[in-house]
Amino acid sequence: MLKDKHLTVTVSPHIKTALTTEKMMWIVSCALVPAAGAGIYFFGFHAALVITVCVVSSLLTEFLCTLLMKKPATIKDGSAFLTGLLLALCLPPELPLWMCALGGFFSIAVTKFAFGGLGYNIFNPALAGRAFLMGAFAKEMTTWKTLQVFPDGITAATPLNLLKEQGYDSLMKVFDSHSHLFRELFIGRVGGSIGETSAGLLIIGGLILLFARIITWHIPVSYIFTVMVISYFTGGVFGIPFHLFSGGLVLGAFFMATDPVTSPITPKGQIIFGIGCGILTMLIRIRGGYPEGVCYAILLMNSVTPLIERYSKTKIFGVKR
Amino acid sequence: MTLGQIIALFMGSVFVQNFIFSRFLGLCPYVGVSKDTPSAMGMGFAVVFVMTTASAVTWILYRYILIPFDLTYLKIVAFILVIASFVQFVEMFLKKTFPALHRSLGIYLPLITTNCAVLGVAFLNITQFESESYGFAKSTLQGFFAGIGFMLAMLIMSGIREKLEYAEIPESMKGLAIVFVTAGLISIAFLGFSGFKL
Amino acid sequence: MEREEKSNTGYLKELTKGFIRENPIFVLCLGLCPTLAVSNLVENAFGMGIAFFFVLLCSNITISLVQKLIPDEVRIPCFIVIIASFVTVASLLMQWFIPDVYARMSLYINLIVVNCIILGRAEAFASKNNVFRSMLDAIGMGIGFTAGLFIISAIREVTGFGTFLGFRLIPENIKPITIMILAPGAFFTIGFLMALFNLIRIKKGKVSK
Amino acid sequence: MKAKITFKGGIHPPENKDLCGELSIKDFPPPGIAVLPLQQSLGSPSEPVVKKGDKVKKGTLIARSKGYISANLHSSISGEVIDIKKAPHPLLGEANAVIIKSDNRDEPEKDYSTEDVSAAGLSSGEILGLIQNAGIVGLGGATFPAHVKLNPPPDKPVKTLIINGAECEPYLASDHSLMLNNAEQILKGAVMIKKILNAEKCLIAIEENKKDAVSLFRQKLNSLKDIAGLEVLPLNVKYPQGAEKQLIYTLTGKEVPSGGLPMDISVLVHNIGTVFAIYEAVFLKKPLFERVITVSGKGIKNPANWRVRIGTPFKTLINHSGVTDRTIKKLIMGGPMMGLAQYTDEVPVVKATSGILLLTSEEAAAFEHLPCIRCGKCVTACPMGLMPAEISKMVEKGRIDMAKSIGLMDCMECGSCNYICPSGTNLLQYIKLGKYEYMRSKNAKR
Repeated sequence: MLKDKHLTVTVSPHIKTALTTEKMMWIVSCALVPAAGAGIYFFGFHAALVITVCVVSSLLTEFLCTLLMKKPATIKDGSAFLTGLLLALCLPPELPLWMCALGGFFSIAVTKFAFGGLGYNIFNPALAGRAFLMGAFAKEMTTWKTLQVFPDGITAATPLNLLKEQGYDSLMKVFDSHSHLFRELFIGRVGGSIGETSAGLLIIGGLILLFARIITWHIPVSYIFTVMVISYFTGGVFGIPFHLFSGGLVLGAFFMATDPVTSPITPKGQIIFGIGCGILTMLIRIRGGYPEGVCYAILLMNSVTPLIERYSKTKIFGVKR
Repeated sequence: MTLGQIIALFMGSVFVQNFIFSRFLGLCPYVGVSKDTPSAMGMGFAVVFVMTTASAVTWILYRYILIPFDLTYLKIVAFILVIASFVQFVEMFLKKTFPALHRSLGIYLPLITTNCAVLGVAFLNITQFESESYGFAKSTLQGFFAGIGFMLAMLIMSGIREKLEYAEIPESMKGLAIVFVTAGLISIAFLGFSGFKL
Repeated sequence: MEREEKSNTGYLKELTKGFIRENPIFVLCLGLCPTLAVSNLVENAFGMGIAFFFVLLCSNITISLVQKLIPDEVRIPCFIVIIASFVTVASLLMQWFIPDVYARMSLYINLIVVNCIILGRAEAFASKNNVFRSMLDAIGMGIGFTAGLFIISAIREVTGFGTFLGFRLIPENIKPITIMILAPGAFFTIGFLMALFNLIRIKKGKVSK
Repeated sequence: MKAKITFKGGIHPPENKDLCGELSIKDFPPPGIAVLPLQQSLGSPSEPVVKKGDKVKKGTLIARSKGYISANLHSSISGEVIDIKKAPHPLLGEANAVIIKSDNRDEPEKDYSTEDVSAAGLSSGEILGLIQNAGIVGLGGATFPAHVKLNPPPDKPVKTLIINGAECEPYLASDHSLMLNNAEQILKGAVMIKKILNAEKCLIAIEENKKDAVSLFRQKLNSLKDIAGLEVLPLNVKYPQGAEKQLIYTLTGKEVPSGGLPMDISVLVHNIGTVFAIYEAVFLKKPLFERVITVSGKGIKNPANWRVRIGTPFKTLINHSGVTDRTIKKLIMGGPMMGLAQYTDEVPVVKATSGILLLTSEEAAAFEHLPCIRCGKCVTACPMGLMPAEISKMVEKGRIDMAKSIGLMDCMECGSCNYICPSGTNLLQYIKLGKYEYMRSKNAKR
């Protein structure tokens, strides 16, 4: 009776889980939607344009690269869309659009396809794109949309900028109390990149990823915990919620550092990776030339990921250490 | 010399002005020997050792021979000869006394003679610290830290290159092209250290 | 047989091989440190190119002249001393004539002494060939190196400053991509230029097949 | 002894064990033609003792073991040997087989239905002889001859005997049904094995999704006498809980050393099916010519557990069970995780067959192969603590030596990594290839 049927012969196993790479990419993108929405709500229409341009330029570059390299088209696997979205979320809301397009191009063409495409890149494409734009257009990349204004009319930058350049007192001049500051930070009504300010919505998105088993706890927990410890020792009780909710830490810890391609593959390596990210972030925030260090910290840890992997191999069953 | 100065020297030579990613010194051995981690490690140790000692030796030479005798215009010839013969001497010394160490580092030592990072740090030392107090200590430390920075760069690159062996790099990017693009990306990440202050 | 062929294929090849086929920067991948360090401005690149050309030419000629006199065991130290002397001369001359360019890149001028191209040509070519051939080789390599340096610096200056040799090419209101004159820009430029050379070679290889 | 809650790694594939419905065992009628491959176990194939034209009965010895690791083979039906020739084999593709045509009388060599009560008093040597004569092999799938396994070298005494009733493969329910129907016999067999080995204790391990089996065994243990040292232990439901090394680790907390055997840590594991076969061999003097298998999958109309004669062609079973009109994609011998895909339904049931699955294209979904995104799911899933993605990449690039250095040969091919991989990478295929290449180059060096 089976004569007329074609039996497929493959190596075992013959069943597979339903969670595919494609689905993972789209779920991550969806988890970012609330934060992106909040960004557009707070920063206005231009933020929506920035997101659109970044996504379109990423997709277009991906398409052209696959065409040039004569590879099968990979646009629908969602990775280019996600890269474009993540890139836009860590750009200032009023960045000129051609710069956004250039960033998207750099992310996909240089950091991803020069290394062979999805799965082979060493650096997180979105962050590399952001760091490239930061190096290229330092002034535009640090021009923030003002949401808070000093009593004397001077416009305020991001809270991290304020703390670093003008000190704790002027920060408190803008936000009259700690609770006010933390509330604004949590809902995201402060100056900053489009998608990084709304810590609350980002945490919800991160929890979605955790429960959908797209990411594991190792990197976010070790990263955030390290930042909390260091900020306690440098900034006291005020430091913990401030450093946790300001800047791109939540976005970075849940969505950027956990990029599977560029982080270590073993749980032990992931914890080392997270701790390294935390230390570098705080080092740059406190001592570095930039007010924010999440982007560079993750990129730096990306570069040592192969070394971490080399020294954090798993324990093989039945092999004595 | 305070601890703060030492830390500043360390951060400066290892991260902020890394010899590879910011000063472009020692690129030939960098791209040549960073194919796998063990040899990167060996080369790194050899460079740390030679840079430290060469910094000390050239500083003494410059400060106590070339300046008093007004021969500073001969510094290029003098330094390169001193470094070349010093490396030669180190190699002979290692061969005699620590043959095991020589076997692991020996092949890298001759390469170091023409490593411009070694000569570069010697020139940097004399321009930066010529009239400063603790010049000798600072020179030696700068040599040591610059060597550490070089080794760090070597290790990072070797790890990445080992991983790239399994990547499907486009035909035209293979070889040194991808190594330089990678170095560019690492140096973007290292930009994060710029403006570092204590 | 080999000798005959050599004289027939002639001196022209000796001269032109450094341009593309054995371009010291993109193909031989030698002497990269100064290439990247001074290529943020075309002006610097020219300064470097001239100094390099001068040292390479003089050392190649000198070494091919004295090759018979140098014992084989100590030839490398002798080459280094010869090169170092010419580097000293070059650096003194530059200090005299173009002090501002020299001030920007004195470190890298001094480091020509350990540039692998010069020592490499001395060892691989000048110590084995006559004066005229060595001279042609030096000129070819010098042009190849300077041209490579020129291309890299032109790309970096135009994109990173918006100028070429100080003249504004790109209007002020379009922001230049500053990162191109920083360290990463140097790595990217040479990386992608190498890829371009590879691409051309692959295409040529396919055609000849 | 404190039992570990579970082992490290593992996956939770959909079980699909309820397809078979009630867990009774139905007797499958003897086939018209039985194909009995001579290679039924690990080691060397047995040597035929019959020739074309010979008349045989059910249970007649038709091939004798050859070499130390080898097992006897008996006829599963009565009739006439019509040929000894190459025939399709579910594991080897093709192998020599004795082909017997039924005379439809199903006449047994001797009576296999009365229990020999005196068997309990036999000596270890006599029992081992009975087991060897009956041609019993490990029925969990490894097919290691049982008499060899039960005769460990004197310097490695077995202290703990584990009876494996985990049956962690999805779809399969043959062990489960055997446990429910023959609990008493299995316990008798277990006591017998414990006696041969002189083991201190005997643990019967059953996954928690078979609660009825757990309580039945507990109840039997309470009611029966003379069975000191036996214990029933429920296990967490996780694949591959039934894998030998993981099972031992879960129950005893000890790791079988890499490249070693359970007996290196004084443990021995036997499958439920094997224990039952040993019972039959010792108490009924019945050779191994039939076994319980699951015929299931969404391509089968009436999935069931059958007691089926060795040598019955798959197609006889499939035709008898009926095929649904959905798109059929794969025919598999064994479970969906470790079973072997068959290219034809002409292959016969062998001693290693624990199930026959006919999977539809929706069940055996193969999705687009994307590059590895290094998500690390395979690393967390691997019960052996390996890095499957790295190993398979190394094999892909021909670096067998490097793959070996990070544990290529420790892989037990459970397929967890492959199941969980979101990119659809055929990790196990490369790992198997790597193991094959490694063994080949090692043998070539010799």
